[in-house]
Amino acid sequence: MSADFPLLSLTIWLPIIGGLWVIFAGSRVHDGAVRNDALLISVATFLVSLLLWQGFDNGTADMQFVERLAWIPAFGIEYYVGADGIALPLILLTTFITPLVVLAGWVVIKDRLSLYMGSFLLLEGMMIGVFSALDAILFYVFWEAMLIPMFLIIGIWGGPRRVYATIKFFLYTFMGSVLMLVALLYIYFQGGSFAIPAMHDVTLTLTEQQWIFIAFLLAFGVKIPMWPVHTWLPDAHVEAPTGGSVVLAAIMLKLGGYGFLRFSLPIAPDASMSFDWLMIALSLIAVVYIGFVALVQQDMKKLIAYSSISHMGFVTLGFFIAFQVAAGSGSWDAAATGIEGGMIQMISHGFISGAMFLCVGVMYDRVHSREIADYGGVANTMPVFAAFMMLFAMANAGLPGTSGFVGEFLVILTAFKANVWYAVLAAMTLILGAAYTLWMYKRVIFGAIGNNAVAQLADVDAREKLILAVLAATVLLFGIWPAPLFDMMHASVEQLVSHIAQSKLP
Amino acid sequence: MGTLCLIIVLAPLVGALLAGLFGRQIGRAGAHWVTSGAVGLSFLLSALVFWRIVVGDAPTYNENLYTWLSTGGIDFHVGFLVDELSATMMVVVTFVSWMVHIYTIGYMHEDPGYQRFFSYISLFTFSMLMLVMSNNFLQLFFGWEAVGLVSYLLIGFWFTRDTAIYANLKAFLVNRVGDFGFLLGIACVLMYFGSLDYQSVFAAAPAHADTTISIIDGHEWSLLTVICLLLFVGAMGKSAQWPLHVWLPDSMEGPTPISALIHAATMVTAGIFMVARMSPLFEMSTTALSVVLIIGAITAFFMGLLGLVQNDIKRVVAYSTLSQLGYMTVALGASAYAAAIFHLFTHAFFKALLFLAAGSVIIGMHHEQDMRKMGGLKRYMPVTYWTSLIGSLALIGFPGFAGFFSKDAIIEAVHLSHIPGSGIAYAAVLSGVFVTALYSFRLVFLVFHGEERMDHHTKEHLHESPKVVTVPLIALAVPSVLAGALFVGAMLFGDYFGGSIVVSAEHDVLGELGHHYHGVFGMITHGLLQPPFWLAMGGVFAAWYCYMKRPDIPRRAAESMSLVYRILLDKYGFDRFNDWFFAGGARSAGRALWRGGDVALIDGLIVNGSARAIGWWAGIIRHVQSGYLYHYAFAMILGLLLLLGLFVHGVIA
Amino acid sequence: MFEQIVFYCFAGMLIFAGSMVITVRNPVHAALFLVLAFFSSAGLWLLLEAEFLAIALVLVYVGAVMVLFLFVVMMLDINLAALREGFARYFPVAALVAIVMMVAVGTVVGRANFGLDKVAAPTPRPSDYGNTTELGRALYGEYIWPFEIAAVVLLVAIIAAIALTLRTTRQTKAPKPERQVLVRREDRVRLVKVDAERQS
Amino acid sequence: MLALADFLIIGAILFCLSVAGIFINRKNVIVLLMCIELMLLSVNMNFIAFSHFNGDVAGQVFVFFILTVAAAEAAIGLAILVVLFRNRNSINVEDLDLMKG
Repeated sequence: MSADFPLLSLTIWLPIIGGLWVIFAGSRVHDGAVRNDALLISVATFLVSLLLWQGFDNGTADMQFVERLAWIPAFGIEYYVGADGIALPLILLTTFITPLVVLAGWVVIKDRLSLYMGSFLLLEGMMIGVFSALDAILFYVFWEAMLIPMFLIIGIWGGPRRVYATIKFFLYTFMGSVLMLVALLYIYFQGGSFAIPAMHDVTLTLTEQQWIFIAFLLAFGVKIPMWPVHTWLPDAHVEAPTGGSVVLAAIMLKLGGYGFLRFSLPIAPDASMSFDWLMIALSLIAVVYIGFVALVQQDMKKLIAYSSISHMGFVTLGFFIAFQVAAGSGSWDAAATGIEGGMIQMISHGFISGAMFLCVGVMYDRVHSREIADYGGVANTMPVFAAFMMLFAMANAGLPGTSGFVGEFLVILTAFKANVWYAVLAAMTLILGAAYTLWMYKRVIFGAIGNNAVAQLADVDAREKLILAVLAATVLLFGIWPAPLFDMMHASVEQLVSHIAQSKLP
Repeated sequence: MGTLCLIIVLAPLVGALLAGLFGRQIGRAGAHWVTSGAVGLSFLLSALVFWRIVVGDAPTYNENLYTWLSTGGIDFHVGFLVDELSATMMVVVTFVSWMVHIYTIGYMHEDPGYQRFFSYISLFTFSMLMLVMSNNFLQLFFGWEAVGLVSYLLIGFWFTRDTAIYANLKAFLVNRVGDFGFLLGIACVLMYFGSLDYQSVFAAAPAHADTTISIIDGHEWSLLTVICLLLFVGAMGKSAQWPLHVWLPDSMEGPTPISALIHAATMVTAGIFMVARMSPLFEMSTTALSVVLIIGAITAFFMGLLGLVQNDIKRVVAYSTLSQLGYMTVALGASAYAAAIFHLFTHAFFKALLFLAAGSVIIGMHHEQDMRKMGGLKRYMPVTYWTSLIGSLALIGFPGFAGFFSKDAIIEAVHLSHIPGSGIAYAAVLSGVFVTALYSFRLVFLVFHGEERMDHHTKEHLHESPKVVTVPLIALAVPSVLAGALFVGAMLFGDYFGGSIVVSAEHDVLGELGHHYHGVFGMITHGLLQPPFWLAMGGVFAAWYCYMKRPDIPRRAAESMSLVYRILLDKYGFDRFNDWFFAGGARSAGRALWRGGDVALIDGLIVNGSARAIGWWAGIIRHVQSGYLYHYAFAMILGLLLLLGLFVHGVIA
Repeated sequence: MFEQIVFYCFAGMLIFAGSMVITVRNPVHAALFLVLAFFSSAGLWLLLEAEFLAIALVLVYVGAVMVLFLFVVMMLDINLAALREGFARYFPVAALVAIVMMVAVGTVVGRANFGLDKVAAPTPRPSDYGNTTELGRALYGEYIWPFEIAAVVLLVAIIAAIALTLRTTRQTKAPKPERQVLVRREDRVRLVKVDAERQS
Repeated sequence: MLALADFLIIGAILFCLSVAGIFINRKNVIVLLMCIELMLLSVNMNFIAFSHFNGDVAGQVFVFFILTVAAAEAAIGLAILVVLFRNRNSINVEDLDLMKG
C-alpha cells in the first residue's frame, strides 16, 4: 500500500457508500442479494481495517494514516482524519463487530431488510469516522450523524415500546452533545483552530477548563453511560433488535470513553484533576449501585444492559484514578496502567456484552420473550448454546483467562494504588458481577425444562454457531494473549499520560 | 525441566479439551482413555519430578515461560516454580485425580454426561496444577478462579436437580467472596513490592517488616499483617474455613467422585498450600498467624460437632473434611507449615478413600445416601468395609496409621507454640479428636454393623462394587496406612521442604518437636501415652456404646438437649442467616435502588418528570390564546402602556 | 390671534367628533362622526400649511374609505342590541386607560419640551412656495422608490379585497374564452362516409 | 402663537380616544376599524406638525404613504369583514373565537 493511499478514508467511506448502495439497490433485488452484499461490504471493511493494523507502527505515539483536506476554509475546518494507538483498537472493534451483526440479523429481519442492513453499514462508517476524526467539527458531525441510523434501527425494528425508547435515546445523547459543540467552539475561539491535536495545547485558565470539562462530561457521560444519566440504556437495549443491541453495547458506549481520552483529559487536564473525585465517585456508584440493580432485573436484556453500565464504570474509574495514583506513587507509569486497563476493558466489554446480547437474541428469536421467568432448563434442549453462554457469562463475571478479567484486574490494581477503598468498592464487582450473571444463568439455562416452549427449542444452527464461536475465540484469545492490544496502545497512552502530567494553566 | 512441567500441566488440559469439545466423536471409552491417560502421564512425570527434586535434591526450578502482559513498568508472567512443596502437591493432586478418573469409569458409566464429566475433572487437574506450580501471584489467582469455575461446573453437573444448581451458585459466590479478599491482597502486594513474582516479593519481605499502611486514616496497621489477612481471606473461601465454610456441605450435591477429588483431596487444600507457600510473608506478622490459628480452631471443633447430627453419609464425610481442614489451618497458624502439608498429604489419601467408599456404598444401595436406611453392610461389601475402616482409623489418628503421625504432630505443635491464641486452639484441637472419633465410628457402625435397616428390594441387589471401583479403594488404602510412617521423619523433622517453607526461629515448634523425635516406633509408643490417643479410643467406645449397645441413647440425648440438637441441625443458623441477610439483603437493596433510584427518581422525576412539566406549562399558556379579538387588542395596549411608561420614565428621570 | 381661534375651533370639533365616534350607538352615526373628525383635522392641517395632504385626506379618506365603511355598515344588517350591551361595563376601564395614557404622553409632549421657546415657529414661506410642488419634487425625487412600493401595496390590497369577496354564482354557465381559443378543427369536425340510398 | 406642543397634545388626545374606543366596544368590529383609522389620523397629525415646525417635507411624504397604507388596510379589513359575515352571518366578536388555542 503506497503511503498516500487514503486507507483510513476508505475504511470510513466504504461502509457509508456501501450502506447507501444497499439501501437504494435493495428495494429492487430480492432479500438474499441484499444480505450477501451487506455481508460482503462489512467483511471488506474488516479486511481494510486489518490492513490499517498491519500498517500501523506501534512505536510512535503520533497520528498515522493522516489525511488533511480543506473542507470549509472560511472557518479553517478541515477533513482531517488520522488514527493512533487509542483510536485504532476501537476502529478494529467496530469493523470486527459489524459483520457479526449483519450475520445475526440474517434470518430474523423480514421487513425492509435493505434499510436495516444499510443503516448498520452507515452506522459502522460513521462510528469509524468518529474514532478517526481529528477535526472537532468533523468529529461533531459524525457524532451526531451516528445517532440517526441507531434511531431508525431502534425505532423501526424494535420492540413494543420502541418509540419511547428511541426518542429517549436520541434526546439524551443529543442534549449532552450540544454542550460539547459549545465547548468546541469556545476552544476554537481561544485556540484558533479546530484541529484536535492543536486543541490539546491551548492554554486555558482553570475556570475555563472546568466549564469545558463539565460540557464534555455531559456529552460523554451520557454516552458511556455514567450513573445519573444512564436510564436510557436499559430502555434502548430492551426495545432494540438483537443487532441494534449488539452494536449499541459493543461500540457506541465506547465513544464516551474514547471522548474522555481524546478530549476531556488532554484539553482540560487541570480540570480533570480537580474533578477526579467526582468522576471516581460516579464510577464507583456505577459499579456497585448498578451491580445491585442488575441483580433484581427480570428482563435479560435489561440485566445485561445494567451489567454493561457496571463494566463501563471500570473504564471511567481506570481513566480518572490516574491523577491520584501519580500523586500517591509519584510515578506516572502506574497511571498509564489504569488508562490501559480502562481501554482494554472497553474492548473486551465490546466482545463480551456483544456476545451476551447475541445469546439473548438467539433465545429471543426462538421464544420471543426476554423475561427470565419464561425460560428454564434451556441446557437440556440447547447444550451447545448453553456451553457458549457459560463461557460468556463467566467472561462477564470477569473470570481470569477471559478478556473480561484483564481490564478489571488492572483497574483494581491501579485503584488500590490511588486509595484502598476505591479498590475495595471496585472489587465488589467480583461478587456482584458473578451474582447477577450466574443467577440469571441458573434460572435460564440450568434446572429442569421450564415450559413446553423451552422443550421445543432447537439448538444453535451453523450461522449462530459461527458467530458465537468467533466471539468465544476472541474473548479467550485476548484473555490469554492480550499483548498485541497493549503494544498497539502503549505508545499513545504514554504520550497522553505525559501530556496530562504537565499543567496547562497559563 | 521446563518442558517436563509444561507437559505435566498441559496434558490434562489437552485431555479436557479433547473430551469436552469432541466428546461425541471420540465416544465414551475414548473420553475416559484420553483423560485418564493424560492425567496418568502427568502423574508419572510429576512422580519423576518429585523424585528428582525431593530425593535427588535437584535445584528448585523457577522459570518464566511467557509474558502475559507488560504495562506501566510491571510485567506479568506465566511461569513455573517447582520446589519440594509444589512437587509434593503435584504428586498428591495428580495421584488422587488419577484414582478418581479410574473410579469415575465405574461410578458414572450409565450417566449421559460421561464425556463432559471427564473433561471437567481433567480441566480441574489442569487448573489445580497451574495453581500449585505457579511462580507468581497472577497465575496463582488464575488457577484459583479456574478451580472455582470447575468446582462450579462439577457441583452443578446434574443441572436438572434444583438443589445442585443452588449449591453450585452458592459455592461459586462464596469462593468469589474469598477471591475478593485475595485480589485485594494481590493488589496490595503489587503496590508495595512492585512485582508479583514470589521470588522478588519474598526477598523484599524482610525490608517491609515494619512498613505500615493506613486503610482507615488514623490507624496504622503493619503492611504484612494486612497482606497476610487479605490472602488468608482467599484461603478461607477456598478451604472453607469458618465464616466461608457454608458452601462445602452443599457441594455434596455433585457426583461422589468429584466430592472426593475436589472437596476432600485437592481443591480445598489449595488454601492451605497457598498459606504454606506464603510462609515467608506470614512469618513476619504474628497477628496474622494468631488469626489463622483461631479461625482454624473454630472450624476444627465446631464443624466436627455438626458431623455428629448428619444422617447423609456424604455430609458426615464432608463435615469431617471441614474439621480436618480446620486442623491444617491450626497447624499453619502455629507456623508448623510442614505439619500442615504433611496432614494435607495424608488427609488427601484417607479422605479420598472415605469418599470413594461412601460412593461405593451409595452405588450398592442404588443411590440411597441416608445412613438410617443402611446397616450390616459388612457382609455384603467386605472390601468397601475394610477399606473404609482403614480410612476411619487413619482419620481418627489411630497410632501407626497415616492420620496419627500428621494429626499428633499438629496437636503437639500447637501445644508447644506460644502464638497468642494457641491455648484455645490446643483445647479445640484436643476435644476435636474425641468428636472426630465419635462421628467417624458412628458412620462405620451405622453403615456396616448393626441390624440391616434397608428395604427388601435393595437387600436383594446388594453386592460388592465392581473391580474398577474397589481397585482405587485399595490403591488409596495402602498410602492411608503407609504414607504417614514413610514420610513423617523426612517431611516433619527432616529438611524435606528445604527453601520452599521459611519458618522464623521463635516460631519453629516443629524444630523443638524434632528434638525428642526418635524414629517412627518411638513416636508411636510416645503417642500411646499422650491424651489424643485416649480421647480417640474414648470416642470410638462412645460411638460403639451409643450406636451398637444402646441405640436409644442418641434419641434420648437429642430430646433432653433439644436446643443444642436443633442448633447443630441448623448448622448454627449460618445458612438461614446468609440467605436472609446477604442474598435477601442484596435483592432488596437492588430492588430499592432500582425502583427508588432508577425508576422513580431518575426516570420518573427527572426524565419523564421534565416532559410532564413542560406539558403542564403548555396547558397554562394555551389559555392566553383565547380567540377573542379584544383580548389580543387588550394585550397590545398593555404592551403599549408599558413601553410608554418606560419611555416617559426615561424622559422624566 | 385669529389662528388661535381657528385652531381651538377645529381642535374642539375634532375631539368632540372623536369622542362621539367611540360612544355613539349606531355605527352609521359613528362613521359620520369620523367624517366630521377628518374634516376638522383637514382644517388643522391647512393651518400647518399642508394643503395638498389636507385635501388628499378629505378626498381619499372621506371620499373613499368612509364611503366604503358606510356601504359595508349598511349592507350587513347587524342587530345593534347585541353589539352594544358590553358598553357600560368597560367604560370605566377604558376611561382609566385613556387618562393614564394621556397623562403619560401629556407630560412628555407638553409645552415644557415642545413649547415655542424650544421649537421656534418656522420662518414664513416665500410667497411663491407651493406645498404641492415641494411635496411632488420630494415624492418623485428622493422617495421615488417608496412611492412605487406604495403603489404595489395598493395593487395588492385591491386584488386581495376582490379575491376575498368575489363570488362566482354557480348556477350560471359563463363561457371560458381560454378554452374556446384552444379548440382545434379535428375535435369539432368529423367526416362520415354514408352510402347513397335509392328513394323507395 | 401656536406652538408645536398644541398639535402634539391634539394628536395625543385623539390617540387616547381611539385606544379607549377599542376598549369600549368589544363587540363591533367595524367600530374597531374606525378606531384604527382614528389612531392613524392622530399619527398623521403629529407628522404634519413636526414637518411644519421643522420645515422638512419628509414628514408630509410619510403622511402620504400612511394614507395609502391606511386605505389598503381599511379595504382589506372590510373585505374580511364581509367574507366573515357571509360565513358566520354575524360580526359579533364573541362568536369569532375559531382561532382559540
